[in-house]
Order: sequence, then C-alpha cells, then structure tokens
Amino acid sequence: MAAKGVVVVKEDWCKGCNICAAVCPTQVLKLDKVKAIMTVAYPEKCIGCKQCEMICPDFCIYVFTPEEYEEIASA
Amino acid sequence: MAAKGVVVVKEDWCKGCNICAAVCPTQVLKLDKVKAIMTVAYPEKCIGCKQCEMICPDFCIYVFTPEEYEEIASA
Amino acid sequence: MGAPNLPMEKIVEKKPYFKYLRLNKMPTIWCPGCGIGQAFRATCMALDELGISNDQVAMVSGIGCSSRTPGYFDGFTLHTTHGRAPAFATGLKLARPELTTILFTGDGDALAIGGNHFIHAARRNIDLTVILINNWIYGMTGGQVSPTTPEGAYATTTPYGNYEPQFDIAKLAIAAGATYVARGTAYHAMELKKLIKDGIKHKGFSLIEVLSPCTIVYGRKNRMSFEEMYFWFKENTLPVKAWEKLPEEKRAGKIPRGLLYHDDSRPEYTEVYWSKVKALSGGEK
Amino acid sequence: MGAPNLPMEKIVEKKPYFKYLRLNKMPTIWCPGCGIGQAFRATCMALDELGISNDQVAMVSGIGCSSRTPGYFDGFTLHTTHGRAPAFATGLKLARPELTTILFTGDGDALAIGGNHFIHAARRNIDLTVILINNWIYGMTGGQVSPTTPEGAYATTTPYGNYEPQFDIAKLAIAAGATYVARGTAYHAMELKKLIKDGIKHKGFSLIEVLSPCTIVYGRKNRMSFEEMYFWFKENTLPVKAWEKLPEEKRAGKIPRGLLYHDDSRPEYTEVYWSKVKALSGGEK
Amino acid sequence: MRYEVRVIGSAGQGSILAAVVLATAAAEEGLWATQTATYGAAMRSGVSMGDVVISDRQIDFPKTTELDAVVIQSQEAYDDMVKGKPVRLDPECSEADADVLVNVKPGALVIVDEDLVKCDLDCNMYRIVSAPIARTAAEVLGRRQVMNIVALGVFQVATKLQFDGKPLISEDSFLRAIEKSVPSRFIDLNKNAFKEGVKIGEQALQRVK
Amino acid sequence: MRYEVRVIGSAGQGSILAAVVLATAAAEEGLWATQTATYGAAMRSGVSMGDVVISDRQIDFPKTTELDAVVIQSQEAYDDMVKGKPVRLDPECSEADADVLVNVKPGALVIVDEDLVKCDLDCNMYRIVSAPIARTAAEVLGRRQVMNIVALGVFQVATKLQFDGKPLISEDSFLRAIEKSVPSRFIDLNKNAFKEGVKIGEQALQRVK
Amino acid sequence: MAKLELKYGNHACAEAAVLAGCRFYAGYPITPSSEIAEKMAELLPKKGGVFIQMEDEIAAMGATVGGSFAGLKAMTATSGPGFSLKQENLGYAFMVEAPCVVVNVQRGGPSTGLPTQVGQQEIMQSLWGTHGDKMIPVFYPGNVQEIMEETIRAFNWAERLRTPVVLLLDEVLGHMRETVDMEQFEEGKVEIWDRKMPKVPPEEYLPYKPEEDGVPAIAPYGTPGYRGHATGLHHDYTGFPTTDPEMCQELIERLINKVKSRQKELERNEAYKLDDAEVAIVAFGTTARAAKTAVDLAREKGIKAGLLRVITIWPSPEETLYELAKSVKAILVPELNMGQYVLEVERCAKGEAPVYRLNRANGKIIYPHEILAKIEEIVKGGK
Amino acid sequence: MAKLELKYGNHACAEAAVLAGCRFYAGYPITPSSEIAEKMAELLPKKGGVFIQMEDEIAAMGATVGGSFAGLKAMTATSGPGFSLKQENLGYAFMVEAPCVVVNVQRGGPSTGLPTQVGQQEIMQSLWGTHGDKMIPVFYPGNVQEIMEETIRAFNWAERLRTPVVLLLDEVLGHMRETVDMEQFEEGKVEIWDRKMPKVPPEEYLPYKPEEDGVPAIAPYGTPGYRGHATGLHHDYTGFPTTDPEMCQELIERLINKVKSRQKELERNEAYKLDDAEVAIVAFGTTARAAKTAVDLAREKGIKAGLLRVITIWPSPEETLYELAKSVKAILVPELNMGQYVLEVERCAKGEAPVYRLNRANGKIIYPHEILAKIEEIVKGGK
Ligand SMILES: Cc1ncc(C[n+]2csc(CCOP(=O)(O)OP(=O)(O)O)c2C)c(N)n1
Ligand SMILES: Cc1ncc(C[n+]2csc(CCOP(=O)(O)OP(=O)(O)O)c2C)c(N)n1
Ligand code: SF4
Ligand code: SF4
Ligand code: SF4
Ligand code: SF4
Ligand code: SF4
Ligand code: SF4
Ligand SMILES: [Mg+2]
Ligand SMILES: [Mg+2]
Repeated sequence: MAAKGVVVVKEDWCKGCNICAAVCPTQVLKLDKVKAIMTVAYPEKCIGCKQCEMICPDFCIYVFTPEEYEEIASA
Repeated sequence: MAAKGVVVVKEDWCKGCNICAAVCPTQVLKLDKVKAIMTVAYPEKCIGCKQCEMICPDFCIYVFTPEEYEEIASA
Repeated sequence: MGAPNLPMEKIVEKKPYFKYLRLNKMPTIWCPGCGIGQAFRATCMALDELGISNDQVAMVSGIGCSSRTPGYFDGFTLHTTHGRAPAFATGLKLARPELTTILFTGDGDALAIGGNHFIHAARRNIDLTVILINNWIYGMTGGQVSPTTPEGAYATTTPYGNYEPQFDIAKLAIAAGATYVARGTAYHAMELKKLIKDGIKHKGFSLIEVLSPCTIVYGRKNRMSFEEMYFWFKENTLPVKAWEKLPEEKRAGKIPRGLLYHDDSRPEYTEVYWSKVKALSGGEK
Repeated sequence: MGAPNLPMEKIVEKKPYFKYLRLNKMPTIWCPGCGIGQAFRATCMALDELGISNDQVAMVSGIGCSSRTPGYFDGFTLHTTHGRAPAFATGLKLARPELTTILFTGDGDALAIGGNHFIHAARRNIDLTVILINNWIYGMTGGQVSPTTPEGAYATTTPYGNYEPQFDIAKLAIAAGATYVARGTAYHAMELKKLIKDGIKHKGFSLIEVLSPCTIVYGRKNRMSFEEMYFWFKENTLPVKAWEKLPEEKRAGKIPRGLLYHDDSRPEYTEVYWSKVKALSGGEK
Repeated sequence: MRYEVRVIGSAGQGSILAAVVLATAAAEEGLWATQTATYGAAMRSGVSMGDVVISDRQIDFPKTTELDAVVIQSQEAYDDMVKGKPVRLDPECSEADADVLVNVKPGALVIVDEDLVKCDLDCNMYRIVSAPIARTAAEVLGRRQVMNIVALGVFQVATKLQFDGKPLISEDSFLRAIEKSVPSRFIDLNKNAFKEGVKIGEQALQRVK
Repeated sequence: MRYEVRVIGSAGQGSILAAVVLATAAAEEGLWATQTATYGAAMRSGVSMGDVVISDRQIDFPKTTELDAVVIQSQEAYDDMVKGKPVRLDPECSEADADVLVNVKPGALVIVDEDLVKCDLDCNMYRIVSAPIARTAAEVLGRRQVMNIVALGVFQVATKLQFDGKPLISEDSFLRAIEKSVPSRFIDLNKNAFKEGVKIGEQALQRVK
Repeated sequence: MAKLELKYGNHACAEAAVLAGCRFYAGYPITPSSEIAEKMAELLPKKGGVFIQMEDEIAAMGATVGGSFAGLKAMTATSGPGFSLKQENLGYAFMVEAPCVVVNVQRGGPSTGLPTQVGQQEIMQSLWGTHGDKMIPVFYPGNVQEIMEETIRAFNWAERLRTPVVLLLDEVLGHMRETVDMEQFEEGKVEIWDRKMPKVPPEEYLPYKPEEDGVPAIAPYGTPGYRGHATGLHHDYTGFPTTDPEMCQELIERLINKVKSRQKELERNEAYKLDDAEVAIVAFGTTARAAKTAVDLAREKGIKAGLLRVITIWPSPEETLYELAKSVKAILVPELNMGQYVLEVERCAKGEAPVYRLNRANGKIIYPHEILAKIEEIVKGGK
Repeated sequence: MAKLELKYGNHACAEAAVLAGCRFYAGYPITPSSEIAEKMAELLPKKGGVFIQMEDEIAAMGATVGGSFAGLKAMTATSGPGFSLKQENLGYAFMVEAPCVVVNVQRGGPSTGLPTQVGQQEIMQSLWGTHGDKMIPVFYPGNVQEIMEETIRAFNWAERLRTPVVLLLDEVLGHMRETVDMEQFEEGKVEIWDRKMPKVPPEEYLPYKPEEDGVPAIAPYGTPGYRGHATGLHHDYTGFPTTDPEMCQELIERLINKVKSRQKELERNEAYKLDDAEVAIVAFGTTARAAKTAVDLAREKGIKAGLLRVITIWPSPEETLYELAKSVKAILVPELNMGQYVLEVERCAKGEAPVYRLNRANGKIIYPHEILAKIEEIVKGGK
C-alpha cells in the first residue's frame, strides 16, 4: 500500500518525547532512544492523518501529501 | 398611655446622624440640630420596640423596660 | 426632656454584648450614620449569644474605615495592611486553630487590592468569618471608585459617572470555594446578627457581605441623605426566599438578603492540616 | 529510513501558521513532551485562520514555563513579572485597542500570585484572550504545589501528598465576569485550535484553560510517563455536551471539554472607555 | 512683606474653603500665597483650620509661624487656639494664660463670631473684631453654611486696621476668587455673603475704633 | 591540600549526583568538601556539571579554579571543556589549542568513557584514564543510568596515580556516601555500580602505567 | 508678565503631566496622593488619553508600563505603602527601559504610619527599593511652581533616556495651595522631549541596541513591522534572554551609566547664600523651605549660613557636595526621617567637614527656628 | 570531635531554623530559595509545626507575621523579586515588632534578571526596601556551617529584640553542598533565646511599653487575659493609634535604637591577616571566600593584604570600618553588584583611605585572581 502521507522530522528540534509515535494509529514512527530523536521507521504505513504533526509539542514533525512533498522537495 | 420603654441617649457618643429617629415608629426622638445630638422628645410615646437601639451605629441609644430602668437608675 | 445619662457600668450589665467593646476607645472615628457600627454590634451580639468569650476571639482587618473595627473590639486584634488581612489571619488561625477568627474588611480592601488573598482563603476553606462592609466606595481615602460601585454612580475617580463593571461578591466567593455565604444590610439589624452568628458557627470559610451606607463620602457624592441610604436598603432588598419567588423581570434592581450558600460537606483547612500533622508527628504539637 | 531534512522555508510555505514563529529562537526551552507547545501551535493556527497578521498581535505573559511562549511568537511580545501579565496587558490594550492581545499564563502565574489581576481583568470584561496552561504544578521552579494540583498528588512542597483544595478555574472566571470560558487539552489539538479561535474572535475577556502535561516535573514526581499523561487526558475528559448527559454519579473524575460559557451581552471595556472619551473629548485621541 | 492668616472652626464650618478663597484672592491681587490645612486628630470631626501666608514675593516657609490675623468660627476652635487649652491633648494641663492666643502676634487681627464665641481676650493685645457672622449668614442670606464667606468679608475690611486704612486685598479680587473657588450654582450666594460680610465688618470696625 | 574535581556530562547523565556522592564521601573520610553545580544556558538540556573541592581544612574559595581531576561523560561535555570550543558562546571563535582542557592542571586525572568520548588529548599532559563506563553500567548492571557511579569507582581507583598509590578517599567512605545520597531502593544497585567501577578502573590503570 | 494662579500641589502635578504630554495614567488611591489620580480622571478623558484605576498598586505600575510600551507618555502616583508595592514592577520598567514617571507623595512611615501627615522617608527607597541594581533619576521639587517644572522635567528625561523617573513630593507640598506664575507654562513655551523612534528599517530593528547616547530607540507596540520582545530577564540587543556574561555586564552597566553619566546634566540645585557660608545646610522639599528661612534668621544673627537645596536627589551631586564640604566648616542635614540623605552627604564629604543631623519622623515638619537653634549649637561648637 | 556532614546550603538553613525553634513557615517558591521551603515542608509537620505555601510572597510575609503573633517562631524565605514584594509587610512586621526571620537567597537582578545565577544586589534593599525608616539586623553568612550559625543567631535576635531579622544568602551558598561540623549543633549545645513574656497581670499589660532594654514583652495571641491590639499606624504603649508627635517620635526612635544601640553586640566579622595589612578588602558572602584566597595569593607575592569579612551587614560596623581605614593605605570592596556596600564603606572611611571597587553583576562570581589583580593594580598606584 502506498503511503498517503510523507512524514518529515526536523531532527534538530526534536526532543525525542515519543508523543507522536504514541498517537500514530499505524505505528509509522519509532524513537531512536540513543539519539533521542524520532525516526520514520515505516513510511509506507502512513495514512496522512496528521495526528503526529498536530500533537508534536515542538513543531518538528510535518506531514505532507505525496504531491506536496514532491513539489517542495524537488524545488 | 404609659411608655413601654425608657430610652436613654449617651450624648457624648451620639453623632447626631438621626437614623434612630428616622426608624422610630412613634416619633419619640428628635434631633437637636444645633448640638447635633439626639434627644428623647416624647418619652411617653415609646413602645419599647428597640429599633432605635438596634440601628444606632454608635452604640449610644439604649432602651430599657421601665422595670429595668427603675432597677439600674436607682441602684 | 431626655432621661439622665446612665453610668456605663449599668448599661453594660443590661447589654451583655457591651463586654466586647473597648469602651475607652469610643466613640468610634466613623462618620455620623456610617453603617459599619451596625455590623459591629451584630457581631458582638452574635458572639455573646454563642457564648464565645473575649479571650477566644481574634479579629483581623486590613485598611479602610471598616478595617478600623478591631480597634474597638476587646479581644486579640490585628489591624494589618491594605488587602492582606486574610493572609495574616491564615497564619494566625493555622497556628492557633482554637481562636474564633473574624475579619472585618471593606469592598476595596477585600475585593480590589485584597482580591487574591480573599479567593485563596475561600479556596482553602479555612475557618475564618469574613464580614465585608460593602459601601460601594473607598470611604477612608475619600471616595474613589471601588469594584462594587454601582454603574453610573459618582466617585472622585469617576467624575463622569462609573463605567467599571461590578463584582458579584457572593458568586465570586462561592466560585472560589467559600462554604458559607450570606448577605445582610446595616438596616436589618437582627437578621444581620443571625447571619453573622451562623457564619461564626460554620466550620469553614464564611463570608457575610453587609450592604452599608457610606453616609458622608458616597452619600454626598451621589446626593443621598443619611436616611435615604438606609431606606434604600429597606426598599431594594428582600429575603432571598421572596426574591427567588419573583418573576425574572421583576428581579432587576432588587437584591436578595439572607443565606445564599451553605455547604457543610467540604473539610475545613486547619482540621485537615492538623490531622495530617498528628499522623506525621505522632501527636506532637 | 527517514525523509530528508527539508529546508525551513519550504515548510513555512506549506504551513502558513509557521509565519508566527520566531524560527531563530527554536527549539524551545520546554522539556520533551511538555504540552505548552500544542497550545502555542493551536494559537498560531487560530490566528492564521482568522487572518490576523503578526503586526496585529500583542502577546503578553508573566513568569513560568508557559509564560515563555511570547519569546517564540513573532509579534509584539512582552514577558513581564510573575502573575502580573493581565495588568500590563490591560494598560497596553486600553492604549492600543486595535491590537489583538493574547496572554499566555500558567496555573501558578494566573491563579496563585496573579489571581487578583486575573479576576479583575475578567470583571472589566476587557478584550484579552487568556490561554492558561494548567499543568497542575509550578513547572519552572521545579515542581511546587499549585492551586490546581490534584488532591493527593506529590509536589516538592507536598512531600506527604497534597491536601490543598483546588480552584475550579472556569467557575472562578465566570463568577469574576469572564464572558467566554472554554477548556481544552494538549491532546485534543484541533478542538483546542477551535476554542482559541473562538476566544480570539470574542469581544471581551476570554479564558481558554488548557490541560497540559508537565512531563518532567509533575510526571516524574507522580510517576507518570509522557504517554500516560497524554492518554490520561484522552480518557478522563469528554466534550461538555457528552459530560452534561452523564448521570451525576458518573461525572466524578471526568472533566468536560469545550465551550463552557459564552455571554455576548456584556459590553467590552475598551469600547466602553473609548466611546466615553469620544463623547468627552469631541473625538480627540 | 509676610502676612499670615488662620481661619479656624469646627469641622463642617468651611474654614478651609475660606482659606482657599483668601489665598486665591491674594493671587488675584498679584500677591503670592500659600495655603495649608490641618485637620483634627479624629478623622471627620473636631477642629479644622486653613492657614494662609501672603507675601509680595515667592514664599519660603509655607506654614504659619506667627499669625497676623485669625478668624475664629466656633467656641471649640477658640478654645483650641487659646494657650493652655489644647483640645485632645493632655486633659490635665494647666489653665493658666488662658487669655493668650497661641502663635498669634500681639497687634494681630482677631475676628470672632459675636454669638458663637465667648471671647475674653485682652483688647490691648489684639485688634478684636466681633461681628454677627453666623447670624447674618442664616438670617440675611438664608444659609448658615456661608458664614465662612461672610467672615472673609469682615476680614477684608478689618485689614484696613493694619494697613493704614487700605485693605490688604481689594473687594474685587475676593469676588473674582469666589468665582474661581465655588461651584457655579453657589457663586451668587457666596458673593452676596461676602458683601454682607463687608457691611457688618464696616459696622464692627466702628466699634473697634 | 586542595583537590578539585569536576564531573561533567550531558543533562540527565547524573553528573551532579556523582559530585554529591563524591563530596559526601570526602566528608565521610573526615575531609572538608564543597560541591557546586553549573547548568547549561538552556534550562533543561545541554551540558551540566558538578564540581567538588576537597581539602583537609575548611575551604575558602568554594568553586573550582584549577582542576586536579575531571570525569567526562559525553562528547558534548568533552567539547565543552576543550579550550576553543565553548558551547553556545561565539560560534566563530578559533579552533586553536583544541587539545587543552580549560582550567585543568597539567598532570590532572582525566577520566573518560571509552565508547562515548573521542579523546585526543596529549597523554603527557594529563593522566588519561579511559574505561568502558557506560557499557559496564548497561551491560553488567543493566541500568545505563548508573554510569555516573561507575565513573566514580574508576575515579576512586585512579586517584592512586596522584597520591602515591593510595586513593584519596577509601572505597568504604564511598559506599557509605552512596547510602546517604541515593533513594533506598537504589542503594544496592549503586553500590554494585561503584564496585564495578573500581574493577574496570583497576584494569584501566594497568593500561595507563 | 507674571500670571499668578493659586494651585493645589497634587493638581499642579497632574496638570503639568498633561502639559508634558502624558496621556496614560494608571493608579490606585492612597493618601496623600489620591488627588493626582482624581485630577487625571478629570483631565485625561477630555484629552483623548487613558485613565484607569487599577485593582492595586502593583497592577497600576504594570499597566503604566503597558501604556508606555503602547507609545503613550505614562504616569502613576502613590504614597509610601503603594510605593513599596510598586517596587518589583518599577524594577521591571527599569530593566525593559519603559519610559514613565512614578510619583511618590511622601507621608509618615514606616508601615501605615501617619497617613495624613508629612514625611521624607523614601529618599533611600526611591533608589534602593527594588531588588537588583538600579539607577534612575529622582527629582524632588520644593514648591508648587517647581512641582510643575519638575513634573515636566521628569517626563522629558524619562522619554529621553527611556527610563522610569521618580518624582518625590511630600504631604505638605501635595496638599498645599500656592501661587504659581503660569507664564512659563503657556502654550508653546514648554520644552518637550519625545522618545526616539528607530531610524532603521524593520529588518534591522534592535530595540535594545543602544545608539551613541546609550539609549536604544524603541517603536510603540503596534507599529507595523517593528515587532519586538521585552523581558525582565537579562537580554541582548534583540531583547531576548541571554546569560552570556559579557552581554549581561554590558547591559547592566549601560542601564546604570545612561543615567549616571549624565549626572551633571541632571543635576539641579538651588544654592542660597553659599558664597561665604561657614555652615551649609543641605535639604530638600518642604524642609528646605524652613531651611531657607533659617538661613535668613541666622544671617540676621551674624552667622554665615547657607543652603544647598537639592532638587535632583539621585544621581546625587557628589562633586558639588564634596566641594561644599571643602568650603565650609560644617554641614547640617535636616530631614523628616531618621537620617537618610545625610548618609550620602557624609559619604560625599569624605571627612572634609563634619556633618550634623536634624531628624524628625513623627508627621510634623521642622520649623525654621529649630534649624536655627541647631545652627547656633553647631557654631557654638556643641554637637 | 568534629562530626563532618555534607549539607546543601538551603537545607542547612531550614534545619538550623528548626533547631532554633522555628515552628512556622509560610512561603512562596522562587529560585534559588525554593529548597528552603521544600525542606521545611518535610520537617515541620513532623515537628508539629506549621508549613504553608501561600498564594504569593505578600501573603507569605503576612502569614509569617500572623504565625509570629500566635507565639510561634516564624520564618519565610524568598529571592529578589519576592523580596521586593515582601517589603510592605516586612515594614509592618518592623512596626508591630513581630519577631520573624526573612531569608533572601540572592540571585542576579534587577527584575527577573538571572534567576539561576548569583548576585549580591540586595545589600541596600535589605535595609532600605520598605517605605519609611527602618533598622533591622541583617546577617550574611559565608559558608554552610555559618548558614546554620547565622540562622540560629537570626532567630535569637529576632525573638530577643522582637524584630524581623533578614538573613542574606546568595545563590552559590544556597545551592552548594559543603562539609559542616555538626558538633556544635548537637542536642543541648545550641544556645536559644526566646521572646520575653509579660511579667505583669493582664490589667497592667501594655504590649508596646518598652522594658529597660527597649523591648516590650508580648504575649502570644490567645493567651487568656492578655488581649491586645497591633497596628501599622503609629501607636502608643497600648498599641492603639496615636498622632501625638512626642509619642510618635519616641516610637520610631525606640524601634531604630533597639537595634542600632546594640550594634556592638550584633557585630560579627572575620578579620583575616589585617594586623599588618596595607590593603584591606571588605567583603561578604561568596565574594569574601574569593577574597580570602586572594589575600593568601597576595601575601605570597609579598603584598600585605588583609580581609574584613562582614557578617553582620546592618547595622554596619561603622567604627570598625573607620579604624580600618585609618590603619591601611587602601580599601577594596569587591561585590557582585554595581556598588552598594562600598557606599557605606566610603561613608565610614571618612576619607581616611581611598576606597576602590570591584563590581560585577552578570551572574558570575568574582575569582580570587581577579581580586588579586585589582590589589596589584592598587598597590602599583593605578586605580
Ligand atoms: C497599599 C495601600 N494602598 C492604598 C492604601 C490607601 N487606602 C486605605 S483604605 C483604602 C480603601 C478603603 O476602601 P474599602 O476597603 O472599601 O474600605 P472603606 O473605607 O470603604 O470601609 C485605600 C485605597 C493603603 N493604605 N495601602
Ligand atoms: C515574584 C515572583 N515570585 C516567584 C517567582 C518564581 N516563579 C517563577 S515561575 C513560578 C511558577 C510557575 O508556575 P506556573 O505559573 O504554573 O507556570 P508553569 O511553569 O507551570 O508553566 C514561580 C513561583 C517569580 N519569578 N517571581
Ligand atoms: S500522519 Fe498519521 S499515520 Fe502518518 S505518521 Fe503521522 S500519525 Fe502516523
Ligand atoms: S512529538 Fe515531536 S518532539 Fe516529540 S518525538 Fe515526535 S517529533 Fe520529536
Ligand atoms: S424603642 Fe422603638 S418606639 Fe421607643 S424610641 Fe426606640 S424606636 Fe422609638
Ligand atoms: S442613631 Fe445613635 S448616633 Fe445617630 S442620632 Fe441616634 S443616638 Fe445619635
Ligand atoms: S467615610 Fe464612609 S465608610 Fe468611612 S466612616 Fe465615613 S461614612 Fe463610614
Ligand atoms: S517543567 Fe513541566 S511545564 Fe516546564 S517545560 Fe518542563 S514539562 Fe513543561
Ligand atoms: Mg468601601
Ligand atoms: Mg503550572
């Protein structure tokens, strides 16, 4: 199944609180406990619900539609 | 009609506010405007209701039954 | 013809509540007709009826005309700083829970500068009896607007009429946590005594708001005579039961008197504290 | 495999509310998982949706973790003294009524030391939007008890468990005169945005209480993990409509979320003031 | 030139307002003035007084030290001013020297209400001007409250005794001062009161001379 | 005698607790000690450190000035200590002298975690003791969090290098200090951590000599 | 030509404030300063300004800073107890450089003290009342005319230096009426200084970067583009918190020196018969008026007395006081307190002349003859 | 025998308070003093005492006075901003003579300043922070051992003189751990003074009538028969308001003199190598510790330096400072502020020796070598 959302973590702001992973309905995210930074472990599972983005207290996880992402990543 | 109450004004505390007279149902009291002190103008009309005593903000008008008054005045 | 001036001892004999007065400090500094005196008498009578002796009472106040009351009360009295009486009283009461602790305060003292201490004492539900003389003005400083000054009324700092909204004192106290809230007036003397008496009896934070005429300062600014002010209370207040029966549209401008709120279920603060201490210290005090 | 780290400008393009962030001040000083961030984002999103530009917003705060928010908001921001934000904001708003004025405050800042300014701003019904981060503790100073710490909870100054009663914030604000009162949580992001948005739109004093986890200080003291704190909100709060339908006995421990009170009938303070001035000065400002 | 005046009376008699009008009149006359007030110890009762210092140049010490004139409106006030009878201080202090006014210069004007104040001062020591001030206010003007302004009228005239037949401040300046100092609906009443004061003052002066 | 030690690491590594235990151990040993702490600029992140001064008499200046020993728990902390790389100060400052520790005496003990810290200091200048501290904590004791106490064990042993083969503070004093400083349910764990630290410290010393 | 008018001290202060451009007043009533608020309540709404009575003095000080940040010339007034309560936020105003004028009409202290009577007991508190270091101008006029002058001067310096300024009055000055020559206050004759506006475009705007005069330019909150941050924490040029030791030291030194370095410009005294004086009195406010009369009385008796009436209390006229000490045989400092400014005079005198005191703190003023008696005692070589 | 124990500065203060008999604590948290409250919250309930966290510092000071009137030894602690807020009620405590101890753990100011860092910026405020005149003992210990000693001394003098006493610490002292020799604090070894109880029957009881020592005896509120009144207004022997000028003057003089007249008894300094010193350092708290080391370093270099470490800050050791100035060639006052106690030193020196400054107010301490450098500069005749 193709991902409905592309998830980006801004690592230098991430504090590794794990809240985004805790709310993600499809277990896309996984905390790197050593570096205390969130990683997108299973990007393909993302349904683009944006719950992670909306709950991240640190403005550092973003969800784009694949098109959006395409657009900005290529620009 | 004999008075049912004996009214005494403690003149050195009275500030002449006239509130006691204003509430007296039988117009027993009358303010001496010059000295700004309450006087018992018609003692015989007193019905002993104690409204004057209860409303005086300055603890300076007292109502006794005739018997009480007899007792303390004579002692 | 007036009756002779009776010696004070004689009067005291017949008026047992006079034992609470510091007779040598009388007459009071209050203006002619000022309603603070009635609240003070009601308090003394209530204490007398409850059989609480002078040595069992602490009276604490802040600054204002109403806050001068403790000076005339023969007990343990503390005239503190503007607005802070609940804080001082909280310390005193917590250290000496056995003392019946009464506060005399004004609308400015309790609700303007002292609003925070007021709501926190209520929140704690500490056993203080607060007698709040609401005369709609800062009397002591000569008539500035207060958080209870009626809309449109004149005060020295509202020369064009008051446009500040008012606190609903009872509502505020209840929301903050007070467990006994009542309202009386300087005109309704015996009722006021009863309300204060029940407030003192209540274990917890009690507030008795007393609508009281500031005859000289508020009265003059707003052109009301002494008598008019008293009769205003007579005509514009009514027992809470009667008030509740009024249809909504007739309530405007009418103020309910009497017991407005009573909750005996919440624990009292000093009791909670000292039972905690007893458990931790093994009874040591 | 994570996606590449996108340049910030790109993100900003797609997330228009990012324009309110002072990106060069990020990341914030808040602890991992702290809920203040969600409230902040909700505020930015609300402003964006309302089409209010950076230059139209003043953000004022006191002292506390929550009060650090203005530092990250690109507008006219004022980080004042502990508890006093409503006072500073009242001066600013009255002088510049055209500025949308938002306060960020904490349970200690707004309700302990700042309780008085809080209730007076509410009484005046001045058009301030107060976002109160209720994390049940003094976060910034390391975890002392606050007026909202739950009974029995541990704080550094309640080593034997908390026995202080709590304020019912919404009730207090309503009683004081607030005309818009709502409650959200850091967990319910979109709902929170909506509540804040409506609060900003409302002409008058608005309070939005945000239940927010103090992950590090409160969480540690009370042995709750970050995730547990968030899920606690999920499980123990419910929309006010649903809450109202609960039978009385099932309400215990459940907290209603959403709009709790709204009154559009009372005039707003700065409008009253400036219309008064216009009348007196003949329009001069 | 430094000229010191005190208006003293019981609370409510408007002594301070009279002092304010007097000081304003001095300014109208092109003189410098300071006006200070003292209230009794009890907050809203007892004696109160307004002091005025008048000079032809800016004034250094603004309070009175030695009065050139005193206007006494009540017996209580009189007692307060008389040496040895301070009100509200030690009640046991001596009664001696009861006929000397505290801080009043020999030769000073002493203006008293004929009916309200029993004045037994030595008229060799002071220039005592006694006039029916309150009575005039009540009977002629119909408002006892304006006795303070009537008293000012008396004072205005009486200063002639000290300044070779010319008053210290002109009637005109006083009338302008009244306009500036009292609420507009009371201006006429007070102007009339002042004029009546001047009248009874003139009569009283006859008696002094 | 004045002996200065710093325990430094990233926030959360327990550097300050280690310093507290060390200072407590000194007191147990009958020595005087002061312990001070510094937190990074960011409130709850960045580098934090605990400093200890030990002396045989009451201590005047309580902060460290020239360290006799430093325990470095993370790369970030190491960078912070190395001259020319101050964290969060002027980012453009020079990189020169990057191999000198700020305020550390030549000849001082430098205790680093073998895995976490890339240490390229001159071992003629310092007595560098490198040991698998975090690894021991995680693998032997099962709790990475106690690496700070493991490090103290290493330190305890390492001081023999400076005091003619005798440690500055006895193992016993440390164990008693642990009892006084950590919550009771963690005492055994920490005591064990300390003992493991001593073990790997002994091994490391072999490598130094 | 002189235009004499009788004015009430506190009202004169309010009127002068409005003349100086004050358009914001937040206060809380307290004797003997309430009449300033009352006059402002009357004047400001008519001028399109803001008057608000706050819930307490803390809030009044806070709102004043809020009004100042909005770009209005702002003022608050109080007395003793209220001045104590304002201290925290006054320190904040100093730290964030919010121009404003804080009036303290001194009454008898300490604590509630003697509320309706006079004192000069906040001489030291006006400088040292808040925690942390502070240096702000403190002016103390001596008559009603000067109340007006000094109120205007206070606003001018507040705006020019972006600093709070304290104006000390006392109960006697506040509650007396006195003739004022209004000529100098006529339309157009009053010199008014306004705060500097930033000259740079918004992108370069740094609200805490000092210009050459040590004073940063700030735009009123709400000025499009000129967004900014202010905090009571130590901060850098942007206004954001910093703990960088050099930046912090620079900040505190600048805050203090922007006032202290202008001591000479700020200095205002009246020297009366000091040229040949052997005994100098140093005094201020109401007491200085008694002192001036005492000098005349002393001169009549052949004693060479003189008076230095200090109007700018802080920063103190250190040099002037030192020179004075060198030129006279003795200095006398009469004050309505238990000895406050005398400490500063002693310090500045550096032992060059003995410094004597005359103190009273019971609500009563000092009379000229009392000062004279003290002078005579000093001259006779008694203490 | 020495009984060494490592103690945290703020905890040592709390423990010593309990040792001194403190049974009432009301506070409000603030860095860096919160640990005093936290320790008290732990200790007092177990001792049958009262701990309460109030809604703010104003309330904390008020409640403390309430507890004191109830007869308990009472304390409150705070830092900078909170100390400013306490000033009004501290003045009240002074006026009504409520014994209590107020701790201020100094951080960097002004305003919010540098909350987690060190400062010595309330030296002047501790005496001059409230309106009206005031004189209270202010103690400033220099190490954790002394924190305990001075806390106990503070309670003793508070009770003995019926006065608030201020205890100044600083962030370094409060937040450091240090070895304490607990021997002197063992059961029974600590000298404790309690407040005087009235010796007269209730009818003769006058809670504000001083005994020969200038201190009136007061009965705890609630003591049967011994009813009384207290007010922040000027009052007479009964405690009731008065405006009688003589009574008011007597009261304020007594309040000030009961402390000031005991300056010698209250004085506590450490003189270090002063006997032959040519350069004397005057310092306190954390800075004095650097100074002591600097003295040693200077001596090593052959410079005759010495240190006067002032522990009783107020009333200041006027005579000691004057004698010191006469005996040395220069005085140096290093402080973590912009120049506060140096003003008092200058005053007391009366020009007998030049007084130099070393100031810093950026949250960082002064190091020994910096003081040394300054000493060398002075000796070389530079300033
Ligand atoms: C800190 C402080 N601020 C202001 C005052 C001045 N003040 C004294 S009483 C008062 C208000 C009194 O009003 P209220 O409490 O309503 O009492 P009332 O006199 O009307 O009984 C004020 C503002 C003060 N004493 N202390
Ligand atoms: C006058 C004053 N008192 C105390 C403090 C210390 N202080 C800073 S923040 C704070 C409490 C913060 O609690 P809260 O408002 O709930 O904010 P949070 O940190 O939890 O977001 C306190 C007591 C202070 N800065 N100023
Ligand atoms: S958008 Fe939804 S599914 Fe995708 S990572 Fe975020 S929470 Fe998980
Ligand atoms: S919620 Fe945000 S800060 Fe927390 S782990 Fe996820 S991305 Fe990182
Ligand atoms: S007792 Fe009643 S009737 Fe008698 S005087 Fe009083 S009010 Fe009148
Ligand atoms: S109510 Fe009392 S004070 Fe008033 S007039 Fe009557 S007796 Fe006098
Ligand atoms: S001013 Fe008002 S409240 Fe005060 S005593 Fe007079 S009438 Fe009563
Ligand atoms: S201490 Fe608590 S409230 Fe403060 S930032 Fe950390 S988690 Fe958030
Ligand atoms: Mg009132
Ligand atoms: Mg909080």
